[in-house]
Amino acid sequence: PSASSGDKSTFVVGYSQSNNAEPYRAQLNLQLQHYLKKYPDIELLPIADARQSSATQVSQVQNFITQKVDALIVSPTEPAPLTAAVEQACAAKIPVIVLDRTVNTDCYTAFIGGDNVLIGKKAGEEALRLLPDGGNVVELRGIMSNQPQIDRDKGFREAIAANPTIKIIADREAKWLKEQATPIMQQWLAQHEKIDLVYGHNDPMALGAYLAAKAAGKADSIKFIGIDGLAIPDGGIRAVQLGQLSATFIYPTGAQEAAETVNKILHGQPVEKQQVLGTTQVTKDNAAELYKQYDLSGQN
Amino acid sequence: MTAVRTPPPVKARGENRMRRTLSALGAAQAYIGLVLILAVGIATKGEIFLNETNLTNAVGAFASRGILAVGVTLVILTGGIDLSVGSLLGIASMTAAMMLARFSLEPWQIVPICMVVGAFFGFLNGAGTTWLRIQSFVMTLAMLSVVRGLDRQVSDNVSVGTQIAGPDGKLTPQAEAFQVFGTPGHNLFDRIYYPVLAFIVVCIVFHLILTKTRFGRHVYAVGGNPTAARLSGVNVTAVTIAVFTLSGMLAGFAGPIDAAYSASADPQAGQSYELDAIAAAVIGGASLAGGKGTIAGTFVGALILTLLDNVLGLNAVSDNWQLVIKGLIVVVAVVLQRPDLFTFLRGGSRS
Amino acid sequence: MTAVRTPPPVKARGENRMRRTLSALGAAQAYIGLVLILAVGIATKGEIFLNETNLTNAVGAFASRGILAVGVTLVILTGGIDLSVGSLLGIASMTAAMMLARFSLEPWQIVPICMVVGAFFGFLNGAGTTWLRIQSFVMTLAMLSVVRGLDRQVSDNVSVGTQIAGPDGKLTPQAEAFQVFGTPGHNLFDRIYYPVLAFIVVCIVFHLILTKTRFGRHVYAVGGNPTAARLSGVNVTAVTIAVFTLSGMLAGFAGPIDAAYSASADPQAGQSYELDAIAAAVIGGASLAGGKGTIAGTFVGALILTLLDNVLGLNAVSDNWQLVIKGLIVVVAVVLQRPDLFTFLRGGSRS
Amino acid sequence: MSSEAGTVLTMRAIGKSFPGVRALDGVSLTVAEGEVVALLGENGAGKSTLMNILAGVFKDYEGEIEVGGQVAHIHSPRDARRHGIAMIHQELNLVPELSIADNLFLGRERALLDRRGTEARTAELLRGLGLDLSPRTLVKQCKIAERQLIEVAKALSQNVRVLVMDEPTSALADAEVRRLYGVIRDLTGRGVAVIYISHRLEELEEIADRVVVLRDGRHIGERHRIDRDELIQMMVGRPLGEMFPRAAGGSTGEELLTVEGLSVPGEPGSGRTPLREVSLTVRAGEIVGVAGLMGAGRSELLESIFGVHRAAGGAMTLGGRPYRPKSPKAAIRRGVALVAEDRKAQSLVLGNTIGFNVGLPSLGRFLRLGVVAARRANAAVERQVRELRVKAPGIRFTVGNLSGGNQQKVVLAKWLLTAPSLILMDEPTRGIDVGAKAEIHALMSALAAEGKGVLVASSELPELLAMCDRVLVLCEGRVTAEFPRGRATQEAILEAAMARRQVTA
Ligand SMILES: Nc1ncnc2c1ncn2[C@@H]1O[C@H](COP(=O)(O)OP(=O)(O)OP(=O)(O)O)[C@@H](O)[C@H]1O
Ligand SMILES: Nc1ncnc2c1ncn2[C@@H]1O[C@H](COP(=O)(O)OP(=O)(O)OP(=O)(O)O)[C@@H](O)[C@H]1O
Ligand SMILES: [Mg+2]
Ligand SMILES: [Mg+2]
Repeated sequence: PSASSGDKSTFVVGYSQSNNAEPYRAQLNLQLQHYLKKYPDIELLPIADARQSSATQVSQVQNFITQKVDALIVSPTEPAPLTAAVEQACAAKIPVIVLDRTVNTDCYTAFIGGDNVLIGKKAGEEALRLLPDGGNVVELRGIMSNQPQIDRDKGFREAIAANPTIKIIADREAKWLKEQATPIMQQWLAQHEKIDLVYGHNDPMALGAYLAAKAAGKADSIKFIGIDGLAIPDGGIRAVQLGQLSATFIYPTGAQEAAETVNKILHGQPVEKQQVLGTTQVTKDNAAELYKQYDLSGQN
Repeated sequence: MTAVRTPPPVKARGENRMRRTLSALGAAQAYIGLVLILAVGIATKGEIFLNETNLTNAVGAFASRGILAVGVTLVILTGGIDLSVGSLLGIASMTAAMMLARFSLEPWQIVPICMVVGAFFGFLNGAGTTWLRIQSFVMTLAMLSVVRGLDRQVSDNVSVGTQIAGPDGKLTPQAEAFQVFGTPGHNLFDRIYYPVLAFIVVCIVFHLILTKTRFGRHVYAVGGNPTAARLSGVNVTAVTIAVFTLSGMLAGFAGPIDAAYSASADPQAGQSYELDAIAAAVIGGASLAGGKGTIAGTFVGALILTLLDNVLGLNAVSDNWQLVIKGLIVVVAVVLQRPDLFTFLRGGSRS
Repeated sequence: MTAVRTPPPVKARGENRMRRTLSALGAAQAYIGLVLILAVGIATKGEIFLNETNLTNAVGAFASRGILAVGVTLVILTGGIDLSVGSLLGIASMTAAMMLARFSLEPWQIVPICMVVGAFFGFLNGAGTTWLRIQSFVMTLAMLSVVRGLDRQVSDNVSVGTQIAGPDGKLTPQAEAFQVFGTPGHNLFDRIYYPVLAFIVVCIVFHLILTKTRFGRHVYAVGGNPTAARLSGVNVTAVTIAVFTLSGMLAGFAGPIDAAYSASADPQAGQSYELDAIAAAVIGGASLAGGKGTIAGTFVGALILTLLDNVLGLNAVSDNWQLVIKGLIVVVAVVLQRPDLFTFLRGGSRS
Repeated sequence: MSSEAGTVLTMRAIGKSFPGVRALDGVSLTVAEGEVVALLGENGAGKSTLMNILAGVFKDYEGEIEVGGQVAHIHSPRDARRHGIAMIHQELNLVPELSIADNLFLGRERALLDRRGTEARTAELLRGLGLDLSPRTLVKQCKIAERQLIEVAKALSQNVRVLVMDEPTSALADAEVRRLYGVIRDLTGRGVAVIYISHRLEELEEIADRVVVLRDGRHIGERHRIDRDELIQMMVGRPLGEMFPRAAGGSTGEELLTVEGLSVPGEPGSGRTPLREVSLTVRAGEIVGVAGLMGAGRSELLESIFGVHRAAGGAMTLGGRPYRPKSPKAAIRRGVALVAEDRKAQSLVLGNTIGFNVGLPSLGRFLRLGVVAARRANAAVERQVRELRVKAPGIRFTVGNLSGGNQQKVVLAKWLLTAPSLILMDEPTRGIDVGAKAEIHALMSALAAEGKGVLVASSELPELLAMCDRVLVLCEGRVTAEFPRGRATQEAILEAAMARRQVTA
């Protein structure tokens, strides 16, 4: 059954998420469910969680194809492994929205996602602002082979190249995890006399470093920059409000755009194939407002 | 035949023969868990579940882990454990992708190279557990770490794609050929998905090795009673090294399959696959104490794991509950396939 | 006392006494691996490495896993394995954070609750391995999955912070108090980091339990020969259930520590900690076959793992090479602490 | 049978040390074709060690071995086999999960298994030993005595020049022993040399051409004529008094244990004999023997009284009170002890120390505020171990490194330390040397004299006849006869033990 046929009264949508147990993705799930509720003729199947496994995700996508869903949303764990699966969906004439991370094929209906190089660049520009006289930067990386890690690193380095007195004196993989970041930061503090800024590829890592610095009594002399800006009590926006982070950058979930796009596709309306989302810098000034804007906890 | 479970009491000739037939297939009870899952699948999702493509997809996703499970079963049978297979699969898949991307090797060249790579590290595992007498848990855990580090180093932490396009924008002939290893949609006679075929062939080959050859008998003897094996002239060291090497070799073989399945080799590929592989073996009745287990059992264990995932997925059970239900069903499946189930249910005595 | 390694030949009274002292602390050789790492640390990073804060930080980061390792050691001593401790730590840390965030409980209320939660699941592990006679590997692997699912379900996959601010913008008294569990920078007498203290106390308590009490001897007996233990009047079932329950209880205790360390409970907290915990026990000389191991050994194993991380980190070894070197050093450390090292180096005979 | 025939084996100046133990020191041994040489010596004298060297168990040793006049380098079991040497080890060495046929040919299979051939050959060998078992039976389903015969069959299945038997009869009853002798005579007739280790001196008289005596790892002497007293003197280095010191017809007290119609179901697949309506009594101060063929259910009876198996019917009393033990723990609490049949599998934590093992069931006595008073416990263990003359460097020695007989003594020590009022003994002198055997017998008498009850199952009829006030005979799980002391004879007991035909008819 072709999904775009207008004679259907309800549409079934499947969503395969790469890993539910990351706060960012939990937030994305929540928002997607929220925004899709606005379309009573669209039914979202329970979200499939690949738990970081590409193999699991491929079979999830295949499951959805088997079930003949009317549209498919995929947030790939990795681009390459999901490529063939997305092509299979495409071959089965199921429209696919690729959310957040890309795949290596053109055979999808829309891509919606943030621009990690851009976000890295913005973070670097913030570092330039925070360290006008130069300084020592340490960088906490996500899982090395993850594309967002690569992009967030790339953008940041490009931006800080503008000021040669800003140096990255150490960088390590903390695997996106708060509790990995803390001991690494503790070691850096033991090794380096002067650390001026910590750049974490996500907020939890930046906050893990913050905890270490605070314990060492150096939190006030160091600036912390994170990425994600989740509107949850334990998230980056609150941390900016509390002055723990100097800034964070909202990594847009794209949930709202995805909901709108799905609706258009199902009703045969044209959609834009590449929807690259911008970012918003969270500062002390706009934190409260942004939190309110993105907080969905009360609306469920 | 090597019946590995306590067979029911032998009453009559006929019964004996039947028992033999069943135990040749593993142990009859091992299938109860599988039947249960099939029943749930059929009851809840009938056609969709039984659909050939669905079953192929489900088993295909697990094929590389299933092949690891066969190797791990060999090691477990000798009383050891192999935690490094996930990493070995990882480095083999990276090797395959690099051979393809850098040197445009043909599949028939890539597979042996990957198998040698895997066998080499597997051999080191065996050498460490025998000559250095390190517990296999530690030795293979260390190997897990070392090989993962090497994998990440050689790949520079960047995943390597296998869908290499030539100057004409189409896949190179080698990349095209490489897809037979398991890029979804590439099937033998347009029907048989290669990784599933590979998994089944590996199972049959190692089933025969374990049941029909001297080596197989020695594997059981080493796990069942190493002292007795040694005193009987079995070269325990050689057998131990051999099973680790074979396990590594199979991981090496699974590497290209994983790479083709993902159309790329990720530096993280295979991470935590060892737990799935061991779980398949143990759910299939292998005892971590050694000497007890069959390839048929491991095959069934692999099917239980993968079909369980499939059934839960098809029923759109929420992921958190999937984890819960999966754990519970594994317990139920294992209890159901206990050979003394009925004694047990009657509140029978302990062994 | 319960010396678990083959003691060296008894030569003279004096030597006997010394040996007894050493074996009371574990086995003398167990320390060689640790000494090696300390030596490398001092040689390469002298003052920075030996700095009290650095050592505290290093051990502190491992403390919760160290506590898991103690529980896992108990289970391993009986010949079982506990793969669920990481998940149990996870759910306990989530429990702690929620008790704090939702009900503003005091630390002294939170800890017992978390321990009961952990002990409850640990008890189920024990019940499954004894009454249902499921291999502990399978039972605890299933529990790992079930508990992780529950953890994610109750938390809705969102991490829960423990630094709860009151209306005045400052931490609530309960949140303030909660930090003693291990928020970095909160020390006893401004010097002793609580998690390190907790880890050491747990080690001492369980060292005493294993060496001084009847229960401790029963643990060794069950692992050494369950049949003989039962025929000697040991309630094997009760001992087995007890060690799993204690392991769960310790994981429950480690939960709040982990939550305080990160100032939040993450739904993924504790993932794969079981491997670190088991590795610490096994590097410390515990045999997965059961009956062999000490808490002192596990303590040393934990120190080896965490100080190794620290030394490599301080020397700014790249992440990839860290994995490689870590694996190699674990192998070297385990070989070095072999009690028959010197016989072995002379190419001695096998046992 | 003549020792003039050519020498097949010469062991010259063999020495072997273990950490802290000099097990062998300059021992030499020659064996001729067709000769049966008995190796005799106290527990821990070094007999097994010497033979293990011959069988290639140890890589390193001092001295030289010649087989068939040529120097043989034997450093692995394979080397030994190449030289035509096979050994039946003191401890059973079979793979429980494999079938009998697989076990017999383990290490000698063809690359591709020839199942049909090996099974046929196995069936033949089993028949030769009078074992009525299918070659496909898993070894774990076989009884201990059957396993011992399987070991014999395994050795016989090889084409051997020298066959070593290290206490092959320790678990066998008379009938099987006779059959084994037949097999040995058959072998020697074909020129095979046999080295035979046993602590049952009466066996040696029957089977051995020559006896070689070891003591403390040294060769003490050899004799062609078997003179019991002289041999004992050579073994222990001092003369020994009365072998079976139990006085006849001692006065006995009240009923200590009564068993009324005890029935215990057998467990499929475990090789356990079911018990049917067994009744017996043991009075305070009485030693009651249990005789029977292998598989008669003697072990099951003792184990059931000890609470190992759950009874399906019947009633017991102990010391006048009802006794329904649901576990060994409960039995121990009521003052019952069981010296189990299989020390390795059922009694000892081999990897742990003597002190640990001996103390295990009595820890409750040494508790202070839940803590084991180690000093007091160790002192008690030390005393008990010394009393039984366990040959070991100290109580911190690993049990697994003791000689077989000394391990058995450790088991006895462990149960004596619990100060039981009723002691159940299953083959208590299995593998024990004559000297120690006399001591254990004296000990049994002493226990009885103290008013304790002793129920002992043994395959050595002379032992039962000499020691027991009463002998019960079991056959297929039923009591088929009961003889008071004096009226029991070997013939009468055997007849009752083979009552199976009448019973099943
Ligand atoms: N692996 C070992 N490590 C240490 N000592 C050992 C080892 N094996 C044997 N011994 C010691 O060697 C000595 C000789 O033991 P062996 O087993 O040869 O005695 P045996 O004559 O066979 O005695 P038994 O009649 O009790 O079987 C004993 O003191 C024993 O403790
Ligand atoms: N697989 C097994 N696991 C544990 N114990 C076993 C196993 N098989 C046999 N046994 C024990 O070994 C003993 C059987 O050995 P044995 O040959 O002595 O038979 P039996 O019935 O005890 O006869 P008897 O003692 O009268 O000769 C039983 O007591 C049984 O409990
Ligand atoms: Mg001996
Ligand atoms: Mg018996």
